[in-house]
Amino acid sequence: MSELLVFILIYPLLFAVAVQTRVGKIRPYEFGISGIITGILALILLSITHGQGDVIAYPMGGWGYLKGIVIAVDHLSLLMAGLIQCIGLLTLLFSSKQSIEKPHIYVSLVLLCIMGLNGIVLTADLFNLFVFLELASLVSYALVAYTKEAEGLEGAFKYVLMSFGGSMLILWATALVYAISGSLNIVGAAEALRQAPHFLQITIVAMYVSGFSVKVGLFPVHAWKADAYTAARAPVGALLSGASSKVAIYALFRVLSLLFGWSILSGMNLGVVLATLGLVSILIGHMLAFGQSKLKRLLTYSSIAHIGYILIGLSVFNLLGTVGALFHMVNHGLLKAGLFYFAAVATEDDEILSLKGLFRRSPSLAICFVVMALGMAGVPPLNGFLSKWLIVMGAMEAGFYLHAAVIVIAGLMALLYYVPLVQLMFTPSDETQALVLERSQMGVIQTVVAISVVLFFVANWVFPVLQEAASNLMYPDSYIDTIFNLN
Amino acid sequence: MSKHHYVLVGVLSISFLITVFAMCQLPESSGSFLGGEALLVPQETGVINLVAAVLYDYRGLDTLGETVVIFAASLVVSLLATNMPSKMLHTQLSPLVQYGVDLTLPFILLFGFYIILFGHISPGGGFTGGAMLASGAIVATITYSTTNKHYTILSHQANNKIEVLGLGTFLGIGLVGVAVNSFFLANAASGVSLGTPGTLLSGGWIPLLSVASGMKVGAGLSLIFSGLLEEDS
Amino acid sequence: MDLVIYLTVAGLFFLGAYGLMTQRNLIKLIICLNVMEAALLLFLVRLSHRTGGTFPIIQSGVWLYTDPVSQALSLTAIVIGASTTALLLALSVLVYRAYGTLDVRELRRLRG
Amino acid sequence: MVLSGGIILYICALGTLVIPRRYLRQYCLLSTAFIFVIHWFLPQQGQFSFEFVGFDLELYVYHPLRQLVSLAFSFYALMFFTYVFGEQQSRWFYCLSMMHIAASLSLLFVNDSLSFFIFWELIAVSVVLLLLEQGYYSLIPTYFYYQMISAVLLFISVGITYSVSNSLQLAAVPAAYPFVIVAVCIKMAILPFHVWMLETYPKVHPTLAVLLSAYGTKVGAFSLWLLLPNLQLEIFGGIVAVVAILYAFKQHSIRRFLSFHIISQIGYMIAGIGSLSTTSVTGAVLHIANHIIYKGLLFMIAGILLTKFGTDNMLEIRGAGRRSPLLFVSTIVAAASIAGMPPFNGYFSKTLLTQDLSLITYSLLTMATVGTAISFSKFIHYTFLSQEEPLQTNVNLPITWQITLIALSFACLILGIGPALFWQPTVWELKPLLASGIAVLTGITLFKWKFAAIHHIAVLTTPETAFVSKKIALIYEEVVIRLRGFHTGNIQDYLLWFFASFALIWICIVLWI
Repeated sequence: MSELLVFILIYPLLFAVAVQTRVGKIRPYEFGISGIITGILALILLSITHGQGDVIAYPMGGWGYLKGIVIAVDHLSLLMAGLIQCIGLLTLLFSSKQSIEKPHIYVSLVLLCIMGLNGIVLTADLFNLFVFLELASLVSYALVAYTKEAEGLEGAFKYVLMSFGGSMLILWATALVYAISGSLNIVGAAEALRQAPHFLQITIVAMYVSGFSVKVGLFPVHAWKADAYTAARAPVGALLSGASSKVAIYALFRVLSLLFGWSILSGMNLGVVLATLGLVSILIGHMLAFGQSKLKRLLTYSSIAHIGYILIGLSVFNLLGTVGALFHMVNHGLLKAGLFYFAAVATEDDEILSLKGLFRRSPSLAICFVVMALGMAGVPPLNGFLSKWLIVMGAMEAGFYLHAAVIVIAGLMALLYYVPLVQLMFTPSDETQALVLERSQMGVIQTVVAISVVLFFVANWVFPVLQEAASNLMYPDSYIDTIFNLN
Repeated sequence: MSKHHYVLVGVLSISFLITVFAMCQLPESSGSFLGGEALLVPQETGVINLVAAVLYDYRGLDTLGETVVIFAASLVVSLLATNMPSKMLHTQLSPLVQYGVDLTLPFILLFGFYIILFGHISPGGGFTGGAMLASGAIVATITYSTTNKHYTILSHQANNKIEVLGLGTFLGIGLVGVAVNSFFLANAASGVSLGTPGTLLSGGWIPLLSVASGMKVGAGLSLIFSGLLEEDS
Repeated sequence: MDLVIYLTVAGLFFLGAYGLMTQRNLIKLIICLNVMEAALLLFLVRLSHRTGGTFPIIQSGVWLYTDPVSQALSLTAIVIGASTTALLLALSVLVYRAYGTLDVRELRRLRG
Repeated sequence: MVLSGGIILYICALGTLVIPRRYLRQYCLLSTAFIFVIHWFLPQQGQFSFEFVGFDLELYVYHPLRQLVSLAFSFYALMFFTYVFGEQQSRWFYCLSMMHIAASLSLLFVNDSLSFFIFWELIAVSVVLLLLEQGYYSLIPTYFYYQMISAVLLFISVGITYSVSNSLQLAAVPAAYPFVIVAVCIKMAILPFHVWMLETYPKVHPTLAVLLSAYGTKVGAFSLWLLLPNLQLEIFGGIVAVVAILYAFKQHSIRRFLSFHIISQIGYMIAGIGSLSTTSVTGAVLHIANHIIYKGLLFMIAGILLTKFGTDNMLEIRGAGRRSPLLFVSTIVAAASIAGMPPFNGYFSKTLLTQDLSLITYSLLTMATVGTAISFSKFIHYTFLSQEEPLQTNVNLPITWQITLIALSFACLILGIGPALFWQPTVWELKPLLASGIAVLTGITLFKWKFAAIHHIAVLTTPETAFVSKKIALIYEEVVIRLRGFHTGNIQDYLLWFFASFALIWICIVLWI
């Protein structure tokens, strides 16, 4: 069944090319949506055949990890791939009812973005990761600039400048790894890299961390993110903040943990450094979100803060925190996507003040927002609470008391800007005309809300999956063995 | 020199020192996987140009990735095309230039094709050759402007089709490996005859892949160029 | 000899970075990005160097070749860089239309 | 495997969304009655525990005191739904109020901090949703922020407990004490954290106040017993009781006045639970149960007064006693209960509570009793007895209100006499009888004799505290504005941050090795 891996990797390309050729009377959205559904089916098939604890590796062209490129999947990659396809599907479903010019190109770009993200998640090769990262980034720039309005162009321009710098550092680090070990495979390079001079190791780690943190949007390189996501269309913002930034975090931790192993990394105190960056991101994100007048900008700053949660969860280096962080990736990905969709339908001009009286105009939409906001703030019984709980407990277990306290208090800071929004929505206004939504758009938002409620109650069934994924990240032995055994 | 400026210079010089020291600690020669086994390459892949072997065989997925990047870039540029006439294209170049281009253009294109086709036995390959083809197109467009349909080498739609065709060929060859129960982008492992290394008909799928990426790159770069000075899309 | 190359690599890279932070013209910024990328390409090409090795095309009687992998990598990196540059150029044309200027410090509608 | 009663009530609450509109009220009554029966016959063995995301949750653990409070909670729920029987409320109102009760009931039986925390927040969330549903948008922020601050502190203390003991035990470890105490104090609305209470109870619709006043604060007092079983808080409780009374003296709004009395009564509970002696803890928990009943009765009376007389100011309502004798009688009963007048239930639990207390706390609580008597004398004097306007139309109460008033008054009486006779006859000895009788009589006398002076002292000694939160909000806003100033929108600044981040991370790693 390992051919499915190739299919998952290239299906967006096939569909994007097909959409682009405009063969027959292809309707781009329907075609793209069916494409992603095929991908999800393939993913489900793969996860069914994927046994407990084993890793599927696929050598491209039949060459092993020494000469060729290997793509491999374990539970962690499967989880991330699932998240990517889901958010991609929601994005296309949602944008199919928006009036977007040149839908052929739009759908192709979204599909190509998904391809890049899939590639990052699946590959076990450093340079290949760089290529797919660039593919995903390039498409993201274009998606941000899609409106061709001044703000969009400005946001995209800033995004490119920052992100290109990050890519350069990643490329540099990759070249250094290659220079040391003579291998580009993450697993194959690890041995030589662990014997490399300390100075060099630190430099590579610092390059990877700061390079990927641009893509993630972490403090102190968070500033472009607000500009770019604010300027982008809401579904694009959902795709980027829901999937892209999560995948970048995934890539950072996958690369570092496989290249160096937790023992060397914690010897460098990387956990403390990363967790502190996460902590500052939380504070800055929540503070800047307070009092914004643009809804999408508010959401983006909140997204920066939530990236901080995830980072702290991952950098405490224990199972509880990692599980929590992975769970938070899923939760935040879904909820933030839902909130971006909400921003698209609830306001015309993205102004928060135009939310006034929304409850009268569309009660179900307002209630959806309340649920999502509570979920983001981490209030039970919603999924956001559970992942926050796990992260906090993990941080406490590892002795990161300050970080745990900040995560907890951050829930309060989140309420400081969500509660006024809710208040505004329920305040009566002059505008009383009912807000009629397309059924599919409303359906997408309601699905997100439903999932976020259900995820709390079925957390017990989700938990083993997350635990498996977390142990894949923390103890990658089977991943390493499988790739070694290819030759 | 403002305060801001000092900070900037300080940060950059610290980073400079860090990276230089780090690079100085690199081992003398890295044991690249092909370092000792270079002579095995012709048997394994059927080509004697090692770079081509790496690009189209060992690391074929990278090449696929980068062709997709160009595909994406041409899509993006055609999206961002401004729909406004560029003034530059209406300036008349002197007849000398036109005759000169007339004369050299066939040779540029011919050389491009040569580079693509002989990529596996001599320096060159799809990317280099594709870039040359694109440069031919660009020269023609600059000289005769896009308004002159006669000298525009290929129309937008044709370029688009060539690009998609190249990408499709690449993918199709990749999938042949899967179809014959081998691996994606497999060359020798898919049972294709490798031929005698060093001859024109050697290397299994590699020449075809090279042609595909040559089409892709040539058409893609022309599209990007014409997109950047698009008059009407 | 190595030191000189490394100094050049890092020097070029951070020179590009310096330009990125001091120049105002969008086109110059794009050039600076390309300078940074060129520095890394130089580094990649340096990695392929083997003392006594020849160019990586198999010839009879030659046993030592330079490393083809990093050359292939640089080829890929060039293409990616070129694509990004194309995108940036297209963007800067549009930015000029929208803002009427190529000064990067005028691009400040989004802030706060 | 025993299903906790709170969980069953949650399921019943979901039922309100599908039941036909006509049978909705009957359904609520039936389900709360059912819950009451369940809590009466709680199994003493058995537990309801399962593993949830890697933690062991225990949703049901039997303890007589837990059952005692749960009986009071469910009985009051029955009374509440009887009270609202005559009103037209939306479907969501029934659902959410049931969920509020269910969360409070569930919290009583949990034995691990994860589920405790979840229900702790759910109580607040259900109130917020109720406020949203009823349209009190301006009241939400204060209420929600205070509750969330409490939840955050509780969360931190749970985390500390977990990191020290590596278990989700309820009892906090000493390192977590400061957080737990403040968290619980906010939940109990102890001064100076009482702002949320004054923002909610006196301002919402009387029916909602009747519901809210019963559960939120009492849950806080009960969780003091769960979370801090080893901490001496006696004197603190005594002080709280006295200070809250001082605040209550100067109130004219009936529901503000009653809110301060809630705080004062909670002072008794703190003193009892904080004394750590078995008898006093039992007395305190019993006091929680009793307090729900008589304070609920008082809030119902306040609601009825507001509905029928159109004002909440006790100085403006005159002669209510003549116009509605039932109201008058039940007010007397409730006031006697809260003041600790034998033979009503307040007397019973207070006596039990004060048996093992130290002299200082005992005298503080006695002072509070005197104060309670004074202030309720004031309430009854102004509202029911004094009559200047001879506007003598009788006020007709709906039958459901009459039923609830009578039932609750009888409950006050029966709970005062019944269990005391069979279970703790010691409270009927002469000494406590005399002590509380004298205290109450002193209060009444003082009111008649020197009320103006007392009111004056109260006004002088009770500063307002609401400005603190405004100050904090201003500072926060200032910080945010400063921070936003850094984000100039200039990409070159951002790029500098980026290159600095590389150097910064590198240096941090090197320094921390």
